[in-house]
Amino acid sequence: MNTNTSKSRFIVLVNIENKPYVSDPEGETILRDLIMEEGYSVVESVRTAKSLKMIVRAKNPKQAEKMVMKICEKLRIFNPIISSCTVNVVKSLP
Amino acid sequence: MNTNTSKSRFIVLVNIENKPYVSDPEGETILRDLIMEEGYSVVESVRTAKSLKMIVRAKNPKQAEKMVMKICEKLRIFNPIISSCTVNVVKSLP
Amino acid sequence: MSRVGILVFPGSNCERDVFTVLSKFSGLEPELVWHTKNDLRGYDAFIIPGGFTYGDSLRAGAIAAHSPVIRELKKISEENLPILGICNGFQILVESSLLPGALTVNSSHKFVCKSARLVVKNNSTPFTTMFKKDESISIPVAHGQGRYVIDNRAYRKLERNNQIVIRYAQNDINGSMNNVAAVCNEQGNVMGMMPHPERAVWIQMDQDIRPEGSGVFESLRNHLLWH
Amino acid sequence: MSELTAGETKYLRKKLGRKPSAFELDVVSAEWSEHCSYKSSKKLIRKFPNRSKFVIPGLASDAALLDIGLGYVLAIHIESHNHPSAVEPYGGSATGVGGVIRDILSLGARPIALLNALRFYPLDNANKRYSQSSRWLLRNVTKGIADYGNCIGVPTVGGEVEFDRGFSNYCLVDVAAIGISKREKIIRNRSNKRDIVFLVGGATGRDGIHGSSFASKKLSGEDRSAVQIPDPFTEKLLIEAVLEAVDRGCVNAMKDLGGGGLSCCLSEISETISKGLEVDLSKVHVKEDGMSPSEIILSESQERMLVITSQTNQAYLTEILSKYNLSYSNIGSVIEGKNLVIKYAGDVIMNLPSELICRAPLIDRDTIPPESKSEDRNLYFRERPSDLYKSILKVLANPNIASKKWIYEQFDHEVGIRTVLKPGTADSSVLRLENGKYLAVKLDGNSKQCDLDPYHGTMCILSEVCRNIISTGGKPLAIIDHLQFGSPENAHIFWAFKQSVRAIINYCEFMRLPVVGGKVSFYNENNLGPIKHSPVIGSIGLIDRSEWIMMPRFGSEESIFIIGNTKDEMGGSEFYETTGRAGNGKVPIVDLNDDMRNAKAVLRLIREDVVSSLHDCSKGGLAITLCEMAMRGGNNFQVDLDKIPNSCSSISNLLFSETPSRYILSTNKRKRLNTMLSAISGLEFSEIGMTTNNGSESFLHHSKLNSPVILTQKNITDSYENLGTIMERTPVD
Ligand SMILES: Nc1ncnc2c1ncn2[C@@H]1O[C@H](COP(=O)(O)OP(=O)(O)O)[C@@H](O)[C@H]1O
Ligand SMILES: [Mg+2]
Repeated sequence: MNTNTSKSRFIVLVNIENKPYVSDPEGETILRDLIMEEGYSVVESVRTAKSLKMIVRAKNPKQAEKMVMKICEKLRIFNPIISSCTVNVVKSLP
Repeated sequence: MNTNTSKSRFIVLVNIENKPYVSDPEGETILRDLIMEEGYSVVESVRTAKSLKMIVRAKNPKQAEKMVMKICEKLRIFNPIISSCTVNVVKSLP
Repeated sequence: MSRVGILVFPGSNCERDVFTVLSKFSGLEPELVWHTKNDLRGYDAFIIPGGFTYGDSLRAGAIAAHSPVIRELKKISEENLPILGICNGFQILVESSLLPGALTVNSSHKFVCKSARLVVKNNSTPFTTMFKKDESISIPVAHGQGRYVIDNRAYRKLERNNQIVIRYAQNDINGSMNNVAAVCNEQGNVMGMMPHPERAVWIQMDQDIRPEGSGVFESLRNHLLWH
Repeated sequence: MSELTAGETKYLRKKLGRKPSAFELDVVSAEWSEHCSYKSSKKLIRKFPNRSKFVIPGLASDAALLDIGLGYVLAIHIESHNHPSAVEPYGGSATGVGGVIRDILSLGARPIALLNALRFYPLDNANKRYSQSSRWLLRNVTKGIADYGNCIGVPTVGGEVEFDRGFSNYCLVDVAAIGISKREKIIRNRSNKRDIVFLVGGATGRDGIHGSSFASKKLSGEDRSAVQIPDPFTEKLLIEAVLEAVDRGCVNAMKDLGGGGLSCCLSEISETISKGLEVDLSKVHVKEDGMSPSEIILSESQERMLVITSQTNQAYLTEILSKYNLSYSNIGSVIEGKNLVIKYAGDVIMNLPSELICRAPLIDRDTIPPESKSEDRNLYFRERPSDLYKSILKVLANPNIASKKWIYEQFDHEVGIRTVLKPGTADSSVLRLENGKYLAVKLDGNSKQCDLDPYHGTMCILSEVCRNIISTGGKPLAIIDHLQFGSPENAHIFWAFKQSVRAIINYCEFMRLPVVGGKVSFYNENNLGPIKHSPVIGSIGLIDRSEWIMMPRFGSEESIFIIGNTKDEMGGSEFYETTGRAGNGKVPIVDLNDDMRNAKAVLRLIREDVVSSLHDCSKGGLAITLCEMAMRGGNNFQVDLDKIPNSCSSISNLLFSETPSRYILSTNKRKRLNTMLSAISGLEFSEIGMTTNNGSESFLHHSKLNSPVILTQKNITDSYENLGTIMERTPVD
């Protein structure tokens, strides 16, 4: 569509994790299996999170992050009641 | 159990994502039916991934990473046929 | 005749079940409403049926919550029309903030399909008047993301307002906070429930499931008759 | 790339009169793989009886059609996804569900039920590595089936699971689907010149290329080609869109895409409609750029259907597809003649008779019977009440017998509001049908018995699956089968395959049951060699009235009867398995006359309303059958073992023998029942005890025991929940 040529492309990582008060059954299951199967007592805790890797067009990394954060909030990519979300540019594409 | 006092604690981040040639229907649906539908055409693609945050005890960051990688392989926390997995220490705990 | 709109999204899968059941209750006239419809006038009540809208991508109900039909529904909810979300319908209602709280992955980390014993805590909503307060009923559940979560302050508010309509009478269903199975909004016209009342309407052979879901639809019919 | 044998290559060259191009070779070798062509098995399975007054002949190619009255028809099919599930259990099992659903859909029927039959290594064995792998496989296979079936809104109503040491690092995943339709809506696959060919659904990618030849190969290490990613959401849209298109009459012919991708689909549908097709591969909507014509035609990307529509209906079809936001491409048209013409960007790259592609030269494989097994060792088992008690609990706790709740609670078995008897409640699943009747359906397998004796083992499965239908009140209507073996190139294995086929022919001819569908899966081998022979048999039956639906739950104060004789038939039994005697003993022999007589007697009793509860007596034997009826009914029993008609040499054999053709039932009309049974000549039966609801204990008496074997509800229930206990075990600190 309106491909603004002055823009670059970035890989942005959106990480969504449960707030501490919300338990994480998948993490608990992994921890339990770990201990049960292998006795890896060196692992103290496991929390799982979900991430989305987006390729976006923006002027600069800052703008890319700001824009993606806005999208995440507006579209409720994460549910603010139970999760928190971080947004980071991990790579600029040529 | 045998809490070795010479060990430190680390937060290790495990990232599991589908290999590039493996399709990701969930990411495609999020892009097509949510992000595009709401008119955010700056987003070109979305890929979903999963991450685990583990707290482990190890001698040093290197050892922590090696150990976690071994655990993930052994417990088949990811299936190497479709996903790839990266392991990084993100923090040393006091 | 009261017209009940059954909202259908890509991936809904209980709409025909709800339709079949509603058409057995004289006085109710069900109609399937495709999600792109943006004029919801002329209906007396709405049901959002169960299913896996948009394949549960992101989270159950998250994408459907953004559809045009839900935007319309938000306007209508203020007119005090009865709106019932069942299972995925409940998830859509919380994702669109028509109901408080969140529904997340079961504490077993597995999908669960079984008969659940329930207790009706509020019998003054349009969907529960046929039950006695504290009546115990059995209705099947079938969901992977049914664990109700809300922060403590908001939870206390729900209790004060009598918004917790149904609780599980057993605690091995999904790990819901204080066994919450159904909640309503402050006015009481919007309710979401994880159990599937439409699956407990026929006379089943299995003794574990008596047809106790009928009460939900009978309540709705009576409500529409008198309001 | 070619997988053709030297002989096949020669045959192809002779037919063509020239050397085939690389592209032609790719297409032909996909279709001539064992998986698509049945080249080793076709001649044999052709002999299955396949007619009855219910079967609608000549229409179905992907699944069978049965006329169930009042204008309704049922479609049924079975498929496996063994290789993909063994390497990627989640995606493999899920896409297996998707595949069998599309088989039903391609007839124009709405899928209404799914079943599955699963085989794994024991979950809790001394070999820890294999067991761990088995739990990983079970967890992910069941999750894959659940996530897919639940999402598309088709209930998974039943199934069957077996654990055996023959399945180290491997698993068998069979999925069956049932669909319903009005007779006049069924797709007739008639098409005219200039009709348009649409490819609908998921985009075509490089995934799963050569998947069907992968399925016809031994599993060796990592094989990416067969990894398929499930997309149940797209499948759901495909189901709704296709059914809407069928309903509006805009489908002339239709076929699902499965093994072999477009190459198999196009050649087979061209054969079915007896017309040619001209297709341009550059028009296919693809996932990635730069795919070669071979990759496009061989891709086994999931969630795709081929739909052929007329010029006039084209607009309606595309309107429906757009409503559901489904991708599609117009890839070509129906042409005069019987050739498959493939183009790429306008250039013809292949022009071959469809028949040549579809009909691989068939192979006659060698058969050699195995060396006869050594004689049964005389094994001593101490028969004190306490030993018998322990054995009963041990067999109950064996995951082969124990409750499968951990598995089926993950499956939505109620969506569609027609599931009357749900998994775990009775011998078969029962569904309410639109015509007022009820459908009973069940799958069964028994690789332990089939490994010892493929002929009698297969007979036992057939007998058991039909007894399961009868025990819920159904009259068996038809059989489906899935024959899973190792490499057909091994003459011992092919011998066993033939034995299994012979058993099906003999049983079904005797019982006048048509075999209405099935599948053959060869090359099921793991690192240690071939798997045990694992035929899986499915049966469906109809129950005309809801009063005839039966369940295995004891009421209180009822008389208990057994029908059928019990013999020393311990080969492949769960008792031998649990007590370390696997591999010994004689596999039970089905006496066809007894089987028929007993079945008829039971069905008559049900129709005369003299039966309160009913259960077939099979895996685990009599002791287990009684315990299950006690648990499900919440009542106890008092049984006098001396009264059981038998020729057993020991009490343990009497309790645990898996002799077929037996039923246990309870009644509160014992007199009438006695009179009715006595009138049937040659029938073996007897009254063996009573059900009780006082106290919480059940008793088994025998004159040779100084005290009865006593079982409590709690003991048996705890043992019976062992599968869940194994899978959810919490760590001990
Ligand atoms: N073991 C068998 N018994 C009976 N019919 C069989 C058997 N194996 C295959 N068939 C029949 O052969 C036909 C083609 O089978 P299949 O290759 O599974 O179809 P597709 O994969 O194209 O859906 C089907 O009608 C199927 O029922
Ligand atoms: Mg097929």
